[in-house]
Amino acid sequence: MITLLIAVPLALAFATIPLRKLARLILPVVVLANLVILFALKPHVGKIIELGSWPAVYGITLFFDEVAFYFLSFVNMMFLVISLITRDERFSIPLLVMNAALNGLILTADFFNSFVFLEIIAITSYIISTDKDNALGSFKYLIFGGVASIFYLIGAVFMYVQGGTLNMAYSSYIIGMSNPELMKTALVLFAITLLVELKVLPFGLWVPDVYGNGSALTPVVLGSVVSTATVYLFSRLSLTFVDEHLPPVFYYTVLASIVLSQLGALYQKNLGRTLAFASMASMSTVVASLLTRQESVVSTALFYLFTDALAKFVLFTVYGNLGVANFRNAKTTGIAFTFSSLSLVGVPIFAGFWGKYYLLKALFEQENYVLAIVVLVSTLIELAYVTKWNIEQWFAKKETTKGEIENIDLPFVQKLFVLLSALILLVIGLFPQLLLDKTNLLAEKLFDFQLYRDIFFGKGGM
Amino acid sequence: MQNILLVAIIGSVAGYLLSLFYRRLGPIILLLISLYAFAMLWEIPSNTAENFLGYDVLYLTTLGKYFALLSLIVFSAYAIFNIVWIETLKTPHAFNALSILTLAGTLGVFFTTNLVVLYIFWELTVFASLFIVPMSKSEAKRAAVWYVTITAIGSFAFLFATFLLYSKFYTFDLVEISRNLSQLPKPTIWLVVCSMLTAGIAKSGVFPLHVWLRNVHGKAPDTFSAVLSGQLVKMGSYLIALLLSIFPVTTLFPHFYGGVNILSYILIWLGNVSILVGTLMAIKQNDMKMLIAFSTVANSGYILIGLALLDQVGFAGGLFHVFNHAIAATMIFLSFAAVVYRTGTTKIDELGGLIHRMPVTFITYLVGIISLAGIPPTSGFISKWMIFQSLVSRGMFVTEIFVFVGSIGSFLYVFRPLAGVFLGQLKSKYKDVREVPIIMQIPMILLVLVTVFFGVFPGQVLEFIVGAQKEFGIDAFQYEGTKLITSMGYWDTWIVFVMFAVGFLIAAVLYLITPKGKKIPLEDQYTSGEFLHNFDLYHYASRFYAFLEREYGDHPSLENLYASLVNALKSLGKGIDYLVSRTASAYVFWLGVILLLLWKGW
Amino acid sequence: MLYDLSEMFREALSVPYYYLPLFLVSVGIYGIVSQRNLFKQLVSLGLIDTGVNILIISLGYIQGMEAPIYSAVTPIAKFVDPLPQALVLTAIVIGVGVLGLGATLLIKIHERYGTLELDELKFSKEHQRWQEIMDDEGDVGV
Amino acid sequence: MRRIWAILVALSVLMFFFYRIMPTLPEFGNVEMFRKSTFDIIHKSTKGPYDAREFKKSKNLEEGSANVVTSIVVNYRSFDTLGEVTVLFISAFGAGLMLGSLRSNRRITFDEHNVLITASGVALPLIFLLGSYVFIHGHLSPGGGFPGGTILALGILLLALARNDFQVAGTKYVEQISGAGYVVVGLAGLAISGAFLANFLPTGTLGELFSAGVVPFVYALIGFKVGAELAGLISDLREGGA
Repeated sequence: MITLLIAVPLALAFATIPLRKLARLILPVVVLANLVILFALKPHVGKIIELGSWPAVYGITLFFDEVAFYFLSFVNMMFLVISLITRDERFSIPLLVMNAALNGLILTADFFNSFVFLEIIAITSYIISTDKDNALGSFKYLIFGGVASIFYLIGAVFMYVQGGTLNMAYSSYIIGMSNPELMKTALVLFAITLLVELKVLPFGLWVPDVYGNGSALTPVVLGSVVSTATVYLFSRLSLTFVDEHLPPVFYYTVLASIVLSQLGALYQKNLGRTLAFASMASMSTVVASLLTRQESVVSTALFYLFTDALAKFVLFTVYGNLGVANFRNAKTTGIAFTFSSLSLVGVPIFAGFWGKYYLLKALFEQENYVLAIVVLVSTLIELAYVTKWNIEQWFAKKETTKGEIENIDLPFVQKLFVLLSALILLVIGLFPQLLLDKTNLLAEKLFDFQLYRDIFFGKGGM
Repeated sequence: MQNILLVAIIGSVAGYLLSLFYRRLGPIILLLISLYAFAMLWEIPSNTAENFLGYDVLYLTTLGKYFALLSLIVFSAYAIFNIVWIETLKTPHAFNALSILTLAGTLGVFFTTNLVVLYIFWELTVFASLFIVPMSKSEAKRAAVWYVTITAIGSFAFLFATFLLYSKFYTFDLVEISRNLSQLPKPTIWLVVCSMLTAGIAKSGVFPLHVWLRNVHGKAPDTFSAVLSGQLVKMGSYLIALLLSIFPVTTLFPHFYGGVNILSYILIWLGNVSILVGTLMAIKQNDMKMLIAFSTVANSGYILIGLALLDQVGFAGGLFHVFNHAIAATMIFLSFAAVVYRTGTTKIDELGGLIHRMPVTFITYLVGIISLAGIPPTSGFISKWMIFQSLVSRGMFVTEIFVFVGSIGSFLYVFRPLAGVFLGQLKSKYKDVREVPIIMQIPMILLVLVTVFFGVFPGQVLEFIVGAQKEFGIDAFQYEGTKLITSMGYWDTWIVFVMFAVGFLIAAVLYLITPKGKKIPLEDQYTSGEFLHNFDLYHYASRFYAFLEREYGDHPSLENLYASLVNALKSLGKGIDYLVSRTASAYVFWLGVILLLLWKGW
Repeated sequence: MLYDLSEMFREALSVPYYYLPLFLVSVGIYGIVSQRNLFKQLVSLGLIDTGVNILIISLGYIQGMEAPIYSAVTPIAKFVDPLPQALVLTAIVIGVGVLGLGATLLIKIHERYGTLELDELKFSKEHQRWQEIMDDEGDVGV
Repeated sequence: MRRIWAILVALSVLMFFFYRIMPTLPEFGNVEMFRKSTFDIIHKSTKGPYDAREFKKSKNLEEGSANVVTSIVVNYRSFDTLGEVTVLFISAFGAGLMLGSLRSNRRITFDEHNVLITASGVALPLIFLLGSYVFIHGHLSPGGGFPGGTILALGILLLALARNDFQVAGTKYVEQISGAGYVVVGLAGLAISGAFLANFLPTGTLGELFSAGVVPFVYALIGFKVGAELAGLISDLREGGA
């Protein structure tokens, strides 16, 4: 039944090609239906679904467990919000396809299948990122994404050649038994591709041009939904199947990426590019935490990821629709923006604070002082520019010719969701345990390859 | 305590909503909350632990109670003043809400010994006050960014130390940590203590992190400068006092000179430099608010020296100086706010002769600077005297020189606004200026009374200070009634007050019976055949200390140093931006570099 | 270093038939990095795709085996590995999709800037970015 | 200078593969099939015990196409193919979207030539016939939906080259029906056999035209879809978008 999450959006995307207006209306309904199906199937977590009823080793299987469930619900909820606030009917069909592909990416338990979904996501991303006449930025993204994606393809085939099957659990198990070093090699290949979507410098060099072009849709979709799904895949690959650390080159690159992208953000004179650099920095922080391979750190990294995605959603929505506006006449929007940006930095009583708090706590418990100091320093830089932009937007004199402050604001629906997200950040900030319990569970499951394997070998069908 | 904090937090929302109907309700709510908190707090005995929202985190030390009560006095005065002043603001509701939130945050800081909770309230205070700073002037935007960044340097260092301690002891409770701190290796102790003190140093405006004070105090809304200087800066002093006294600093660090341990000695030197920098820079300022901002730097230096001495007299002196400076700075900034309310400028050379028009404001300022400069009948003298006593008894002569120079210097700089703003000839454009409304006069008069009263009867303040000293195992300061006793002698404030009162009476009588000088308007100038267009230039307020400023005109500036540091960072960012703006070819190039690195460093 | 290189080449020589596809891949990479024309970069991307596809096919080859189709010629299974071929079929289509989209993007770029040569693009692009910054005027400077 | 850097980058990629990946790969042409999951796929015995299969003799197998690549593409790994179709669909759609937003009218025209016009009339039915043959016989011989669809689109391209007034219409409806049809076939499998994209038709004799269950139908749908998409892409590139 969980296949409906992929099949229904795809079928409707195909079926509404000549009817774009209909696609615009169908999109939120489909995503809502996805959520309904998802929550209806919650009791069935911990199952595999063999597509075409072929045994897992030969065919393609979907894997539905708690981790996938929570990631799917987050992604689909974000998607619901995005579909409701996007009034541009041009991108409804790409969004439908992307929704199917994201669900597929999270559910699939097959190396080559995940490559296919990654490519679908990449192609829809290229299409969406041409919004606001940004063909050049999108082209750069396409070339770089295209070059990087060959590594994933080679990695998938490498797994097949070494393990004899493309099923993640079986081939990882076989290779892990015979020659664990090979898993690491495959993981390096996968990581090179995934780091492009994860926006780690230098793989994330395309981000500012694509995010910063002033489109509201591009950064929201790519930043909050695609990144989250990619983090899922990356953590699944690097934590569940492999027992070893990635080569230290990656770790140092990611550390440098955190600081350098914050400096890039500090330099920017354009809010969109600033936010783009900021999202590179926060995603690098998440990746750095994942690379530590410690359960407590990974749990907080996920906490950080979710709150960050929510905050970025608000920031990019406000920037994409209003540009640099004066919030004096758009107070609700302004408060949402300020709340989210403060949460981004990690100011107390907002969710972001607990993200950084638990992260630092976990890092210190593991005596990983380097990353902790990098996080603190990068937060300091972030604080400077976030404060700058907040003050700019509240106190700048953006006056029209008549000497009045510009009177622009978000439309009602967008304002509602932006405010809602900001309030969620506040609520999580007040009761962090709500989210932390979930991320702890996720981290525990992510590290449990034994369980993952047992589900396959025990053939829990659905 | 929990109730106080909750009332303040809810009050901030209420303040916002009510201000929407009638803007003056906000300050009234702030006043009510302050009074309620004061009354409640007075009843709570120190060393009480309490829950906050179900977490066992609140703990009231005598030190915290002392600082909290002091803050409430400052906030009450600020609130009363604001009732009228608020009408000059464009965004009164946000101002009110954030003011109340600032109060909530700052009280939270004083109510806890849990490091994380302390950090949370600390940041709450910073961010609530951050958005107040740019509310009246658009130039303050940049100042606000500096404010938050430099404060954050401190608070992140603090957070770092907090987690470092957590990773060692698995607790955030400061009392518990201080008990076990000596188990840690020496370098770690240094790292932890220095990082935590950085927060206090940054917030209290001590050299080398004092650079934010000038612009923030100078450009913040006029009354809020009073809170900034009178209260928020004291949060830093509180943290320093708490950390120095709760950690067994004297046993952790080896003794260095004059019975002072090495850490204290370093802090004392930071205090010395602060006094020097603050004094010299204050003399230069033409903006009266910036001038007092630098005097805040100097006074934070005094406080730091007093606290770092960590002994019977010096520590008490430092704590007492906190009180004096808080009250004095509030008085001075409120009187400035009154001046600005009527005249609209803070530039000293644009003003003059306001004594004839605004006598109450003048008296407030006068008493404020007397206390600040440490002239006997006010309480300001007592604290400086105590710090001197301690320094002399230890034979720390170099520091004494600095402290002494700072005192002399403070006469110089506080005199500049006195002469330039209030004395001299009244400028013609201000001839219609009136005294501020009575509601604004009330807090000023009250503060004058407070500072004189505690100058004569310092018993109540000393009780708190002694309580704090006992709490942390420092020898208690000795006093009997109005007689303050040190190892080198004693000082009876009552006798001194009577002496000064008699002197003042004699002076007043002399003033009344001697012939008065002739009042000459500013326009009554004589030149040899030239027309005068700008009479202001002939007022002595313009280029007041030109002769002194010339002596150290091209001094090195930390502000420029920090600015160039930021620019260097930004140029790194520019480099990244350059890489980003390249084509896909360049991206693939970097991919190749990573692969090369991978090939070698697997 | 020198020893490493010789060692490496010896290892590389032990798998001679993977040479060609990897050579194609590196030619593609070379093309993307060296070419100043965006269309040539896209063509280089196609070259990389081809190279990888050949590599995958060659990974499934077995000496002396036939194409994996039951027919009158090969009535019983004597086949090379069919899975890489199936994967390559998918990979080719994905490559076509990416290339088609890239070509479309190039048309858009050409319409907007009037050229696909990077050297000529540079001026117009910087001009445009400068314009954007001017539009924003959001700098208070830390 | 740029070229030198390019060579260095290309070399570093090459080195990475040579040094890190190649040594772990099996020798060329010497793959051990017994260690591969495809061994069972070739013998169509993934669900049952190993059994040798023979052309035109084995009946009612778990999977009936003689072309093993087809059986992987459209049956064992049909989900990949659905994704593959989606990739083609979304990139054609994206191309149409972007070309449709072009400001200038950039319809491409050629000099019409009588030879080409006449020849296209003769060649077109043959091309279409070939295309249909290729995707109908996808489960028996080399070929299938993708090449077949491409051949169909080539016929359209020929028409577009030959006649300036030729316009493609209705490709969207073909795409719509065939694309949704593929998913519906999959959902029918879910409804009938309990698994998405499962085969629910009899598989017949290995090598017969009417065998292999849903495979020919799916390949026909893919053929039409690919043909329509590529034709649409050609039309978009020529007309300047929809």
